[in-house]
Amino acid sequence: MFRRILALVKKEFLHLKGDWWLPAFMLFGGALELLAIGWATSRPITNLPMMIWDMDRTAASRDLVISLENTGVFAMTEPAESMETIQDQMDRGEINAAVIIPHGFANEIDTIGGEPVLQVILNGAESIPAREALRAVEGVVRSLDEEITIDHLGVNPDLFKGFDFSLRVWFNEALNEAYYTTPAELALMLEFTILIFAALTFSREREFGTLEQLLVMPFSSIEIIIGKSIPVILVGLFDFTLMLGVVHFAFHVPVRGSIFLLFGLAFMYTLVELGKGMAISVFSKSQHQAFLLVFMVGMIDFLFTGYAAPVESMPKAIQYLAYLVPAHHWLSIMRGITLKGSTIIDILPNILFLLGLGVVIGFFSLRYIRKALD
Amino acid sequence: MMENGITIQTSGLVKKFGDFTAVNQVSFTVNKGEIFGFLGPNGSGKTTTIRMMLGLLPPTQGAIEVLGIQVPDLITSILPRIGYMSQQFSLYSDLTVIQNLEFYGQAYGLPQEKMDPVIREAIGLSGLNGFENTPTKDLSGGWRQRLALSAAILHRPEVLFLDEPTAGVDPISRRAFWDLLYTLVAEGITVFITTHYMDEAEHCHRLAFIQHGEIIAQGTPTQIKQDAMIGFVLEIDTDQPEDLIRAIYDARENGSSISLDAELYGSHIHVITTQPRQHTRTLYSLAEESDIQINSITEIDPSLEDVFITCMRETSIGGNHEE
Amino acid sequence: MSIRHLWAVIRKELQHILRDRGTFLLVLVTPTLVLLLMTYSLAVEIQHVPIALLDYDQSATSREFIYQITAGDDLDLYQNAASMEEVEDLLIKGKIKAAIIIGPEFSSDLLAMRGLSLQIIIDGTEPETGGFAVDHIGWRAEAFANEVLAEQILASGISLDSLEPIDLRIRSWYNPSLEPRVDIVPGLLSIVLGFPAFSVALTLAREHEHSTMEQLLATPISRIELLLGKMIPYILAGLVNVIVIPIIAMAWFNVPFNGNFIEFLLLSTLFLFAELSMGMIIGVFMKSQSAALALSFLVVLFPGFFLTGIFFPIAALPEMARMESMFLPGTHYAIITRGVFLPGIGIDTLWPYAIMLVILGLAFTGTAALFFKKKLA
Amino acid sequence: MTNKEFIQITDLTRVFKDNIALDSINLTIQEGELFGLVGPDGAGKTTLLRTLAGLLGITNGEVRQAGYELHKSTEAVKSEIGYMAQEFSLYGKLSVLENLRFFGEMYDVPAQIQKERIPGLLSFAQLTDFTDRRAAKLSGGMKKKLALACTLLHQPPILLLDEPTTGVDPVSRREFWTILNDLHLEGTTIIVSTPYMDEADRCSRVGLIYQGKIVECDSPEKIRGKVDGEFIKVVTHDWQKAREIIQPLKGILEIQTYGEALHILVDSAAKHIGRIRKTLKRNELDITEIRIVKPRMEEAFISLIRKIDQAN
Repeated sequence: MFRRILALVKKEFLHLKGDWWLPAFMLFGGALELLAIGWATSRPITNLPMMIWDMDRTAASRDLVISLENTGVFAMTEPAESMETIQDQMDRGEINAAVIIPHGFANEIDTIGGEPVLQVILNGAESIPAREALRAVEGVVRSLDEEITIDHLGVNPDLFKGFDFSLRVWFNEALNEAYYTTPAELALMLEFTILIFAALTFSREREFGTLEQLLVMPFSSIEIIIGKSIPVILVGLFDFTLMLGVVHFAFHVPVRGSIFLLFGLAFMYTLVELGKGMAISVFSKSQHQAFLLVFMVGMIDFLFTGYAAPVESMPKAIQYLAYLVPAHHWLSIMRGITLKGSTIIDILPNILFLLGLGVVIGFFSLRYIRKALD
Repeated sequence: MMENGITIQTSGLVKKFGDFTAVNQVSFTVNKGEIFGFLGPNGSGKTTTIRMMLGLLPPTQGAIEVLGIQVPDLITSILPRIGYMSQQFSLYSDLTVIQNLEFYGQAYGLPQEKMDPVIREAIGLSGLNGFENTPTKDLSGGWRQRLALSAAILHRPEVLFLDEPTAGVDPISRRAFWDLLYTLVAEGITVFITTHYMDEAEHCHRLAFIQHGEIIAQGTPTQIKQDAMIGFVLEIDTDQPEDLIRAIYDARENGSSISLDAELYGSHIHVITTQPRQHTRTLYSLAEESDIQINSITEIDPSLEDVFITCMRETSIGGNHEE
Repeated sequence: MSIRHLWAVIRKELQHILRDRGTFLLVLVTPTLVLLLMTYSLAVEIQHVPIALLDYDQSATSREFIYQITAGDDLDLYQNAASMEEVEDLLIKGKIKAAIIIGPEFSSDLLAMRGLSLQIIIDGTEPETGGFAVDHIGWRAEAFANEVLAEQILASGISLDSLEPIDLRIRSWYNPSLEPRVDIVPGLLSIVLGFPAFSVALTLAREHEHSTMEQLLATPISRIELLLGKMIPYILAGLVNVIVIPIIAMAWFNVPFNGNFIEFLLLSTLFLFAELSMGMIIGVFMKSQSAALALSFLVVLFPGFFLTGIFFPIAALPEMARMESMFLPGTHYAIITRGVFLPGIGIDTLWPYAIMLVILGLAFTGTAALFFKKKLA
Repeated sequence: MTNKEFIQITDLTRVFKDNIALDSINLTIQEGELFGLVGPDGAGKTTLLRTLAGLLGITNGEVRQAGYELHKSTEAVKSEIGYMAQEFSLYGKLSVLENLRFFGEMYDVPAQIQKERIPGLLSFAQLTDFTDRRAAKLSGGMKKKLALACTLLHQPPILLLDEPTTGVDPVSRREFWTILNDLHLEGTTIIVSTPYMDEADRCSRVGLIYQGKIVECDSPEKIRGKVDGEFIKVVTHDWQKAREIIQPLKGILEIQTYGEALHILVDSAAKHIGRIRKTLKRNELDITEIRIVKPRMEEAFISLIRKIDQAN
């Protein structure tokens, strides 16, 4: 039995060898992509184009613009001379925000009890940078407020300092964006790699008509399944190791928990996704179909992982559904072990869920695949 | 287990796909050490029958026994003793010649020390020396077929199922292949084969003709030829074969009493007839009318192919649900 | 170019898609379905963020504060912790995203105007929710403090207004409450409409795998005819989605569509042409479906997600990534869709992007045709 | 009409990487010929046909077909050719009729003319009752006939068929050849490659290609005549024993088995027939039949290839 499985494993690997693209993608695609995407996205949002229409043209208004620039969030475009310019640029999506400083802004600041007005226009067509811009503008205005108040009242500046609460960020003290993006991206890449690879196992043989030959060879269906699984598992774990290396060494994300636990659970997760992928593979009549199905399933999983949006904020029904998605638990585990240094006890619920799902998915996939093969 | 020397036995085998009956009441036995030819037009149910015997398709009705074992229930226990070459290309096209053979060897549990000589032999057999590391997709059709065959017998199975093993293979290789089959049979292997080459069918010990899922004739090649009684084949040697055959066709179309089944063979014409004397005379007069010189007309033996075609035509052409 | 050859290839390809029910359904439905799913997952408004409280003060003031913090839908009190250890445990287990530690001097400090004895801890692994929690706790704390302080401040002769002298008038155009779904739906269009590109790459590779290519190459059809003929059915499949998606966007997600629909169809066609040409290049180079698939993921899907400015503004990308994003049709199309959906602008303003799409499309198709030899070897 | 040089191949060479697939081939085919291309597997049959169809580039040499220079007007010449690839290469999901129409469009056959020709082709290929069946659901023989019909729709003066009958049952094969014969009689120039030697016998001229070279090119009869030696057919009740007995005799070049019949190749039949009969009788074997037979094409093929191999 062992030798026959080995023969199958070897054959699966040989398929990879024939076409250098596929193994390159399978083995290194994930890591490279992670490197590229991590590099591109794990940075604070900066350089948002902002347009200033300074009708005041005073030292105060110029100071304001400089403080806005100093946040690092904005890149100032050519200043506007009219509302039409702003409208036009905004329509074209050329700017994310515009600040209008009206006549007499400096005057109002200088007068006690004065009401300096500042108009901010955000480009709601890009809500993510718009929010970022809003946050930055508010910060600048708040400190300007403080300055003015202190100035007007002539009070001790420390009075206000005490009213700021102290903020501590755990697990990611430096607020490094890569900390939260890259582990999640790793989790997703791993899922897609395994699903695709697993989905091609049977659909490919069926499309080429070699499945029939495989079935008359003295393999039991279990042997076929194991033989086809091992390469997927090996590739999955190889990818995982490589990607973890990228996350750790290129993006300096720490692994605070036990690395053995992480690998153990990665293995478990690989098995669960493998079961799904193989079921898709047996179900599909062609590679094209298998691929489209993987795509759908992957996207649905993505929805429930909590990567893009917190699951807690979704309707209750969806929250319960999310518990049934392996990737959801995997992402929690991944973040827990790398960033939080979670121990096996801390993430026990996730592990149990993953295990339970693994057993259920594994049982049904196995039964389904065996039935289809016999 | 194999008392009376019967390797394969089927009785009342039926396979239905929806409303369509692909195989209908097929019963036959294949003895140990026999080459059994299973002949029929495309879509007559040959492949379906083979698939049932291999446990790939469950029969709708009937029983199958291979090597004394009930199929499909217990098929897994005898798979190591079976060799199969499917009609479709059964090798992995992106793997090289040697990788394919190694996979077969390992799949059938060949011990490592035997692997090398066996593979070497198989490569020699398929004439692929020097192409060991060529991906099979780059081989010509005939070569791939030969390789698939060598792979199927790599583990020296007791029963060999071959579904059109020599399709597209050149005559030299076909001859080598049949020599090999005879050697294997001499060692006691049983062979169940389908082929479209009627000269190959003559090499079989026993034959069955299948049409529309039913067996219409069974026996040794000689028996079948005698039973068929199709008459004679006249070979006409002429310098203007094209003109003569046109004349024969014209005569047929004009509703002349002479309605001959004639075919062009290069510079010869073959006519199948039950009244050779009378038709020889008719042919001479027809040639004379059209001013064509006939050098000679000789009676030749009908080949098995002629027999086959006559048999099939009697039961009309159709049956085409095979995918 | 012969229209008849083109039409024959198109018809054949359409028949192929239509005959295979499963694939047909998937090709047609995938873009819309994925868009629906993604909108749901990405446009979730953050709320019900679970937090814990550790109240060392245990005064009436702190209880009032706690009441105010958890009054809304934004923050949910998961647990009243008894110790720092408990807070820590909850954070590690991921039960809460933030914790508020109320110091023992919270009420006395506040009443004496000495300051705010308050500490907020957030889970740095999920800054989305963490940042959200900080903002919301901060607002509430500020409001609470102001309220408590108001009396004393008034007593000291300062008007409350003068604490925030600048009148910040914020207006958010096109999407007044900055709801993510309003801009994510049009943005996602450029991703989901890229899916047909995968199909194009796969069908071309399939003709190679199934040797139908040999027969096709023996006919007098030209390369461009063949490539365009393969592409057009999938452009049509894409256009079906272009029609369906705005309707869903308006009816289901309440996303406004302010532009001209006919112009939008035209611009979408240009995009599909450019995007599918990318799939074509892949199909020309990759002779097996699996390789074509792998490459599509690498060069179409992932960059489409991260480099077209849908989730991450292009302006903030590093120089090289910004360059690459210019070569992605999705980048230009994302600007077009947002412009057409929200400000409702038309070709008169968007023409530079339309031209970019045409240039990219021609360049990609040209490349594909250049490398697509009408030879077997 | 006839005897015009319709296809002229001069010094045609094609090299793949390190393998010379076609080695300076010179061949002239007259208009209206039914030319058979035979040769061992991998000899270059498919390469030659693909080259003529414009699917492969030429390393060296020239090809003129129907007045076109192949390397100059590869695309234009494709309209003059009907090419049928070896592997089934129609669209499985399209029906018989749709496949026909598709190729009709590809070859610019006007719709009106397609309408006129299709019924004829369908009945010709005996597919009239199956017009709406998907090609994937046809039997092997029907697929081949459909493929042929597809290449005939534009009535090409040249037909290139690469092993059109491989895997086809004898009934369909014979029908297929009836069609080819009709086309031949209508004057179409046909080049057909085949592994079936009885099919080679049906051609007006046969080219034997081996190791990328045309080694023989003549009428089937003349090729058959090139066998060294003669064949004696012997039928006995026990062919295995008979074979064992005859094998060691002097002057026996080769014995081939045909079911119960043995075909014995000898240098001279007259010299050996008596001796064989005597030997068999002495061993108490009943002779049902013993006579001199003409060599078949297959025997000629094998004998010629062996001769070349020995010369090398």
